Amino acid sequence: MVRKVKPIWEALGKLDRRWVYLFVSLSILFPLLFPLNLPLTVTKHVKAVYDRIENLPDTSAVLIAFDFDPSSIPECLPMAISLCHHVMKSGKVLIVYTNFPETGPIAERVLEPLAAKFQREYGKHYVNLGFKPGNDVLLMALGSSWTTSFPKDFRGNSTQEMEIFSRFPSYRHLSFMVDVAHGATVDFYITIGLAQFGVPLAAGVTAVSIPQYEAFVQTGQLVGLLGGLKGAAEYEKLVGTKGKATRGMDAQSVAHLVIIFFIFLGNVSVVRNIILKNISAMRIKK
Amino acid sequence: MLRFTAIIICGIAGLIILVEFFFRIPLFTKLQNGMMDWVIILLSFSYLMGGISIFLSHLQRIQRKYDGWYYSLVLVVCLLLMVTLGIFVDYGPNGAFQWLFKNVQNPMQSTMFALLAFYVSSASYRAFRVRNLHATLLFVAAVLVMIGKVPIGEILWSKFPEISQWILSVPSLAAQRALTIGAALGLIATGLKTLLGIERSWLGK
Amino acid sequence: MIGTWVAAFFTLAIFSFLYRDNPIYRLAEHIFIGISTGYYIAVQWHSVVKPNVVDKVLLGDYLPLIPGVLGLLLLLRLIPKYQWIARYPIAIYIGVGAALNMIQYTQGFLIAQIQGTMLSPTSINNLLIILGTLTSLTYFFFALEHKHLSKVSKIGIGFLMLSFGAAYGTTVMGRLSLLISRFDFLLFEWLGGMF
Amino acid sequence: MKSLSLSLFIIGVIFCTFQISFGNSISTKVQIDSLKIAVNNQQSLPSKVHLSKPEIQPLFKTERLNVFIFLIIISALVLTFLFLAKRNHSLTLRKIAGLDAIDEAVGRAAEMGRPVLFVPGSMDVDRIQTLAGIAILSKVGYECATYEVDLDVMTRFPLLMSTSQEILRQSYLTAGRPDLFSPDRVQYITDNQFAFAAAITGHMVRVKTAAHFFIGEFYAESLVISEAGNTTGAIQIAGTANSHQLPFFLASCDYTLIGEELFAASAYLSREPILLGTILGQDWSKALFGLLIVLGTLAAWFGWTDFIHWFQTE
Repeated sequence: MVRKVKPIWEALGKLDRRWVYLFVSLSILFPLLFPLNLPLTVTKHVKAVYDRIENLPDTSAVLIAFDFDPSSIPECLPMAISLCHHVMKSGKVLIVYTNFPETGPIAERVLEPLAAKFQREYGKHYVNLGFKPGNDVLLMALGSSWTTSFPKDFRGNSTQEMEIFSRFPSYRHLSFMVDVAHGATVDFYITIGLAQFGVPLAAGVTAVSIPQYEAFVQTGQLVGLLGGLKGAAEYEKLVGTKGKATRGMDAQSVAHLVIIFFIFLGNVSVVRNIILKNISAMRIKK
Repeated sequence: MLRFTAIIICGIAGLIILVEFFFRIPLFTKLQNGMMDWVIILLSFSYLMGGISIFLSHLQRIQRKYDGWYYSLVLVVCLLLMVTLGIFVDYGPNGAFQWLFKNVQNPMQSTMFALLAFYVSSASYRAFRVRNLHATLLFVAAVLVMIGKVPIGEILWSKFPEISQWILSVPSLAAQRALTIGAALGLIATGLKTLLGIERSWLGK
Repeated sequence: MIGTWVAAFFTLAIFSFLYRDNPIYRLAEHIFIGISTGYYIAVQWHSVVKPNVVDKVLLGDYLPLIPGVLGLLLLLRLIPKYQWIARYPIAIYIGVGAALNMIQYTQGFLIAQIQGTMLSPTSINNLLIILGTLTSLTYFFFALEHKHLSKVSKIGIGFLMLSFGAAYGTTVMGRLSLLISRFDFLLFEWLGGMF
Repeated sequence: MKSLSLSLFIIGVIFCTFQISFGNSISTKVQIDSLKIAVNNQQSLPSKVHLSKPEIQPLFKTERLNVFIFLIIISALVLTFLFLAKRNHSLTLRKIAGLDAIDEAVGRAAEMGRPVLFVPGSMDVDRIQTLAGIAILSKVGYECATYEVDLDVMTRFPLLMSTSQEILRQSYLTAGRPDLFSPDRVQYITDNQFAFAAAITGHMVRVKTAAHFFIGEFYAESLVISEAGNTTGAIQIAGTANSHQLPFFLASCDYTLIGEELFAASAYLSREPILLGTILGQDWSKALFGLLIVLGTLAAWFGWTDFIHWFQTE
């Protein structure tokens, strides 16, 4: 005879969803107001990207592609900021463009303060080409030259006379690139940028895409991989800035614990039923 | 007959790319570079067409007084405002166009996906049931990856980050690789059928 | 400051959907679609139509006129009577897209991924990767009804479940980061800005 | 005749515009000497060096030979099975486990005497996954007709609504119960993503539907629908090829068609030759790749590296 399941276990599995919303919100608000500053260790995928940029010769050009839209700003923007910070600080030439219509102005707001901080001259040390549609077709066109596809940069001045494009006339002349992306744009930087033009790359992706691009790190097609807010926080730590990603990590930790607690809570009644059934089944067998 | 011409053009355009990829013929390289610039312009016009079709469909709702047509009126007014501001008035960084983009479009686009965090959390609690072996594997991998990907996980037990990374770079990698191969095959087959005119859904009615 | 207040209003308007679907949410939703569609049209004009076509033609280079005219033909798709003309410009970029897909995914995805799985099965991890890839592939094999194949694909589904579990974990992580940044905005930029 | 001449004219116009824009290259002599394959100095171009004109380059880019062969094999497999599928209609796939789950779900709904809800994805008819969803809708319609269960369909686009109505009318007819079919049970709700999800959850709770089918192309709203559906206790069958949504369907649904299983199920049902041929062609390509992986593993074990090197992309 199966013992009647006490209502408390049943009730725990049937809480109203607004309780969950409340607990998750609290689990985020408290760490934001009272930071815990939990220590963060840097993983090898992120360190590989940092080392590759650090050891590039000073005369090399690096492309940081801002391939994300406002819905992925929280995860991708801190990555883009710390990557541009690192490229400018270590004296390499920085080229920026985006495959997303919304991200031209966002890139501009990132580059301005950094350029002032490291005294980088626009058109000579860094340039923001803004948005152009075409994705893989655009990259194919960039393989032959930057200036035909981007006659004007984001600010509207012509790219023909810029010193950057006389030193690095096409995508093939890049030494390295990082695609900070919220979706599938990484694919064509691998299949065209690397396979056809030979430019090695790494990717900074939203957490959602981590499992998918892990396979490309194993084959060596991606030099490294920054994953989600944690990847951004790790790179901020390597570069030595304390940006939004680091601030968000405490809240991320507590929120994860709360969600895991709820997953277990939801399954308590289920697991109890299974155990009870097994016990009663064994008793009947005896 | 005219449909047949469109299919021929589609085939020729694809053929140029394929021939240029495998053979060093300067003519085809020139043709390909020219075509790439053309396609960028055509794609831009196709996005314009998408925006205009949204404008026309909501305009129609206003004329036909569908229920909630006043919402469409608000939409049409906002759309025209942004287009006139962007193209004719001031596209610069501190103009009204960028102000509206920064303070209206950005926050809403981010918040819409932030909503999902609430739904993910309530789904984790109410729907994530360990019904069978498959759901158990799903449960174990989800919890281990989540605990390993945050600093607090490392404090609880130093092995958590390693386990989480192991799951991502061995079992999950193998399954993702099979999915990637499957997806790649699907795209190659669809590309082949499109160039040969077997796949015609893009032609429309 | 007004900007932050406007942004905060629209953020809360979208969050109000959590309670239930309400007129404020619908209004905010339609304002969002109107503003973003208008934004995309203006950006397409400034990023492609103006620099790559209009400016070049004004400078006397008439070559981009051809794709420009083909682009205008594309817009005829909106008029049902002349819809058929739009097929020709569409044919060009559909053909280019199809061919590019075939090359890219064969070289970068198929060959590279297969070669990446050719590992010597000496270490446990390599063995698991090879085994996992092969068994997961058999799960997606529909051609033959084969007795022991179904046992192999049972192992494959195990690997797939672990992979989707990992994807579930990373998705929760990603969505939470979005929520954290919205709360960060509301707390520090909006409310913080007031104190 | 008129259309023939018109189409030739159009091809002519486009071809000569190409010629005008790139005129100078066509008139120059195609480099005949590059046709003479240079046997020895097969020097592959380091990408860093600017494209200085090396001497004779072989016409065929030999470093891309493996891509060429892969493409030829895959195309050959897909085209032969397309041809076979068109010719004899006995060609078929193995039984898809998901389809038994559909019968069981509709049966359960019949026992409980509650209606069934079907959502053919949140995209329009021009998407492949939506077409697969509709093929499965016709089977569900057939089952509902035989079990005499009410079937509600909710769509996000008017075109998809009318297509679903036609499909259901047909499947009720083949089940011999055209009287049971009522077109107004197939509704077009709204084209807004989250409002569509909210309307579906409202319907599930209000009407207390016993079985839910979410089969087609879903995005972020999949989570909202499947979570709410799960809590009503209904049996849920899902199917999509978007891998980002699969974790949620797997967590909250009783059975999920994963990725290509969705297309295989719709091909199994609709017997449509093009879809069937493509899937079979892809299957045998996968079998070949599996074999290559096994051979490559053995090669790696015994150190025969130039087999692996042959697959090296540039």
